[in-house]
Amino acid sequence: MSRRRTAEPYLWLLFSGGGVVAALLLPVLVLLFGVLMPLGVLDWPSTTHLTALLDPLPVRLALVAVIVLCLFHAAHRIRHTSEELLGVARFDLFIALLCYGGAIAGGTLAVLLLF
Amino acid sequence: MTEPDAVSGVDGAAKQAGRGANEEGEGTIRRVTEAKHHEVRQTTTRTITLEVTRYRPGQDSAPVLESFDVPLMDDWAVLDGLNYIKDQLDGTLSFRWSCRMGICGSCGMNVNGEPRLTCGTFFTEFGDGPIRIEPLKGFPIIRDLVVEVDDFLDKLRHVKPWLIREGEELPLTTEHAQTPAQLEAYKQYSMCINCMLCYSACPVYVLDPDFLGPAAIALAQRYELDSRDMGDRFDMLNLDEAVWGCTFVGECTKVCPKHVDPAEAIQRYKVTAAMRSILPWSRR
Amino acid sequence: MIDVLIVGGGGAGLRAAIAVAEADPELSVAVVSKVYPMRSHTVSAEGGAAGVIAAGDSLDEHCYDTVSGGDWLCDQDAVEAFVAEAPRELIQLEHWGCPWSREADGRVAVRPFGGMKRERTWYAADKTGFHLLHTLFQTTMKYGEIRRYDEWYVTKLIVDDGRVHGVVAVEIRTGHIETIAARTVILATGGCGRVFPFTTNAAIKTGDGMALAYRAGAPLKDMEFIQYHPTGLPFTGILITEAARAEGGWLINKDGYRYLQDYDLGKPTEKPKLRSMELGPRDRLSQAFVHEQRRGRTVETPYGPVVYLDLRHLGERKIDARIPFVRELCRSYQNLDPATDLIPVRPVVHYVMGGVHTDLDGATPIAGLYAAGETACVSINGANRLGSNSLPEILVFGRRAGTAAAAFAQAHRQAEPPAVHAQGEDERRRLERAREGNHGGDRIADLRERMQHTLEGAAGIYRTGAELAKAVDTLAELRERADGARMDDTSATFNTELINLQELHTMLDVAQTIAACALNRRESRGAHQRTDYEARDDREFLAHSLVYRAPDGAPSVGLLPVTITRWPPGERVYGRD
Amino acid sequence: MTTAYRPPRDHAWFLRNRNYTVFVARELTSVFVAWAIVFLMIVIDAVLNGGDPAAFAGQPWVIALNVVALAATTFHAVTFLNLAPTATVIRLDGYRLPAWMIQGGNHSAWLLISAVIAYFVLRTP
Ligand SMILES: Cc1cc2nc3c(=O)[nH]c(=O)nc-3n(C[C@H](O)[C@H](O)[C@H](O)COP(=O)(O)OP(=O)(O)OC[C@H]3O[C@@H](n4cnc5c(N)ncnc54)[C@H](O)[C@@H]3O)c2cc1C
Ligand code: SF4
Ligand code: F3S
Ligand code: FES
Repeated sequence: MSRRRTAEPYLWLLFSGGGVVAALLLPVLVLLFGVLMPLGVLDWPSTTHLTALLDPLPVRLALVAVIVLCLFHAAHRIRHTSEELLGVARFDLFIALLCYGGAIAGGTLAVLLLF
Repeated sequence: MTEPDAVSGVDGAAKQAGRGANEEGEGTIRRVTEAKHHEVRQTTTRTITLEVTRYRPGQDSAPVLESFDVPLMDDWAVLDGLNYIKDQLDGTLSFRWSCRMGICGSCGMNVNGEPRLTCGTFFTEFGDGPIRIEPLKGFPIIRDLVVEVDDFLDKLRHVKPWLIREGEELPLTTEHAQTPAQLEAYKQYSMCINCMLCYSACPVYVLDPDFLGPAAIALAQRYELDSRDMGDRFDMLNLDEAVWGCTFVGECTKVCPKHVDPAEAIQRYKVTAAMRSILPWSRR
Repeated sequence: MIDVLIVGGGGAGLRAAIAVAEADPELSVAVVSKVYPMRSHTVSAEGGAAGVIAAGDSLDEHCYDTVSGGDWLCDQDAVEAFVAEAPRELIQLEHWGCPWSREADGRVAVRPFGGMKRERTWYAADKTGFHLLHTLFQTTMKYGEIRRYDEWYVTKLIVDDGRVHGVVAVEIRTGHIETIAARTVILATGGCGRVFPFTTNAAIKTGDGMALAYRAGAPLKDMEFIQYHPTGLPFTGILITEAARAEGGWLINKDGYRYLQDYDLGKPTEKPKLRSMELGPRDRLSQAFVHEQRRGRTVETPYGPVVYLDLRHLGERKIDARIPFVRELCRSYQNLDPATDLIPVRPVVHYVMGGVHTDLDGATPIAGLYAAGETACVSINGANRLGSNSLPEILVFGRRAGTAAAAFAQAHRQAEPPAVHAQGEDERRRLERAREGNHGGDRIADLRERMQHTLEGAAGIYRTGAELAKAVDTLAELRERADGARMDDTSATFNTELINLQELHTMLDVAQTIAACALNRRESRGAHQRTDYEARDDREFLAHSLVYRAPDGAPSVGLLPVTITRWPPGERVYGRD
Repeated sequence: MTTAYRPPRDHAWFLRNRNYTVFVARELTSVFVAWAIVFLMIVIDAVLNGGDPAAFAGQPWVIALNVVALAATTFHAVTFLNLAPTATVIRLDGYRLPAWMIQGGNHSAWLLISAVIAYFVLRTP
């Protein structure tokens, strides 16, 4: 076990931040937009209302942050869990690239979408 | 002074323990007879089956299970059962034990699939049995119930588990001051008996023996959090196979017989290490 | 060739190892232990370690408590050296990181203990020995030069021409038998409580070091003094530490009566009073139990008569803060909670005051051979050890033995004589023969049990000449039968049956010396109570028993005067001011 | 020594014990976290680029998936917020803040934030 630089602390911070954000925000959003509105329990808000909600710059910036963090959270966990479940730790580099790459791609997409 | 009336001659404390304990109504006589006795030793010949792993290098190519019937005594621990086998049925069974009071850490085995101290795991937990006793998972098996320990000890040593000091030492007439709160800050992590149950329970360790593992990291924290320690174990803890290898399964803490809470020790060091990484000037 | 070879990885052995490493890093030092060092029995010591530190305490008072506690059989020069160095050793341990319990202002806290006139017992909650041993073990890891032979079992000392040259040991894991040549050997193998059936001692406490020295021609000293601790859990024999009484626990009989007041140990008080009642010395408390039993005031259980230890009035908070391990042990092993239930207890064999005869530096009469810790008898414990004197003893005399052995190794740099190999080969053949197996004969466990009950019957709390004489004969017979004991395990790998057989032999040697010394001492003193000689006899027996192994293998007992410096023999007074 | 027996890898370790299974379930919530983000991005895209979010979200398979995602993200929230005190030791006056207080705080924050979001989304201007 020699001394080695590791990216883990940074990845872990993103993972933890994402975990908190996901915990605090996702259940209510999925509940509203994914379940209650499509099932007709609640009415869809008008497009103008939704567009107005998304209009302020801070909201867009925050949304990008939320998306990036949550994706990193997911990427980090998927990477570790797949390695533990499938015993494929020897392909770590490849798996890591795939997972975090996906998260970065998602983030880029979010920026393109919102700006 | 054998007569009960001698009791009334003594002062308050004795009265409380003696006949004069009036707040209890009928006093201590009643309290004493209420004391719990272990139930009368069983005289019946009820037995329980222990299925024990045998592995004899040179003889077995892989471990096999062997069954033994031992007396089912209410106050026997699994270890008592193993000793019964060793003493009365088969002298060739090998396992480690010593203190039989949960403090030396040598008798850890897998009991019905769970890592346990066999001296502190009682028959009563298992009804009529059978009880399956296997060596601790995750370690190479030397023989029967005996597993390899050396790698674990190397890991402990690796984290420099001693007080690191700089500068002049105090003379041997003065102790370092340490308040009860400062003691409390690391005390829990100093309770580890090195029984290795947590390693056996940790899937990360079982999959990857290079993982530094729960007890060693808890031990590092025991010194890191000690107000007298001036060392810095960042370089040996901030590694993929040290704290970052842990995915917080949390099983280590669940099986720890001494409530060391290694899972907590590790997560706390993750915070420390992450802070140190983004704020390099934030030493301890 | 190893300069200092230490047999035993308990407190005494590890302290000695560090002393050697610090004395001269050039010396090669090795620790051989039949269990991994942190499994050694020091780990289970609970209550604490005595050392004068508190304001108002004095070295002289600690000396006096020790000497009177030992019924004047202690060598007072040894006691003085011990008492003077104990605080330094405990502070040294603090410097190494031991988590001693503290006062609010950060100083080390002390608690009262049995037979001590002042509060002077340092503690780490009620896991003192555990923390002490782990601190020492972890500190030894700092010294790369300390080589360890973990799970090696020493079977023989190699002695030639009055000088030690090494040991023969089995690597338990592989069965490999090796002769380890060494310039000096320190025996730190701990006590021998397992020669009795009911003991607080761990399975490894089989008196190996005593037997090794005894077979090699060194004398054992004061072997008849066996300490019964008054509060063991029935069935398991697990110890409930004296700290439970020091914190205010009471001993009560079946009528709920604090019976110690009937035995000249003072009057009951609400708060614990030093050197009084429950804080009297262990020998007196255990003897009081026997009298209670004879008067029919104990409670019968399937595991023999018991009295109760009552901690309920201390309350949950104090129990958790000061003696949490007691609660943990009661819950697991007795299925009760001391905060609400009475704890059944009975006297249990706990400690052997005797051991390998040494001087103040741990040196035995065999050149280059040292002993320290419970296996040695320096002697500071006399006829009865005071609780919490043993942990500082293993530190003080562990260090002294380490330093002395280092000096001896530096001064005697000779090569090994040819006898080393011849003796090593003989021993290897003996062990290999044993490992070939033997399907006839008695079971090891049966012989062990017979030995234990013989000793308990004859050399228990009260003894008589007639029973002891019979025991001497029975033990001799058992020793012969042990030579033909049944041995099923012929494997080389981790053969614990082979080890058990060796331990049976060492225990039998030790048991014989206990019975022989007890038979020879026709008086009552401390832990040795003869109903046929009820009084202490300073005219004849203010002397140590010294027992050698005669050529025919039988023990031969002589006497050695006690060293008195400043405290002439007096009456042991407890509970009277 | 080579005689020691090294057991082969256990491929189904996570089924051996309930706690392991719960752990794996907890980790797999991350897949649904990712899905929830993808879903929300599709909704946002529809809102901003003139599509109909209801059309996509209304498909039966999307609803089904979202019901599972709701359960998974809720499970994630409960476990994540419960585990937080392990890593954060807060000391007041030398005494450690008990875990349930931190957990209680976390869960209250969760409820509060959820309520605020729901309010802004559903409020009719
Ligand atoms: C339950 C209990 C509680 C106690 N509480 C207290 C207390 O509160 N205060 C106090 O002062 N004292 C207490 N004592 C006494 C004290 O703990 C012991 O006397 C002391 O720890 C003995 O230490 P040691 O180093 O001599 O031996 P041990 O710690 O017993 O170590 C012996 C070592 O020798 C090794 N060994 C033995 N035989 C061989 C062999 N043949 N080959 C190789 N290695 C061998 C063993 O592996 C072990 O490492 C207590 C004792 C008991 C049993
Ligand atoms: S942390 Fe707990 S389970 Fe792990 S070795 Fe230490 S005492 Fe045993
Ligand atoms: S079980 Fe293993 S993964 Fe971490 S929390 Fe414990 S070390
Ligand atoms: S025998 Fe010591 S912990 Fe079980």
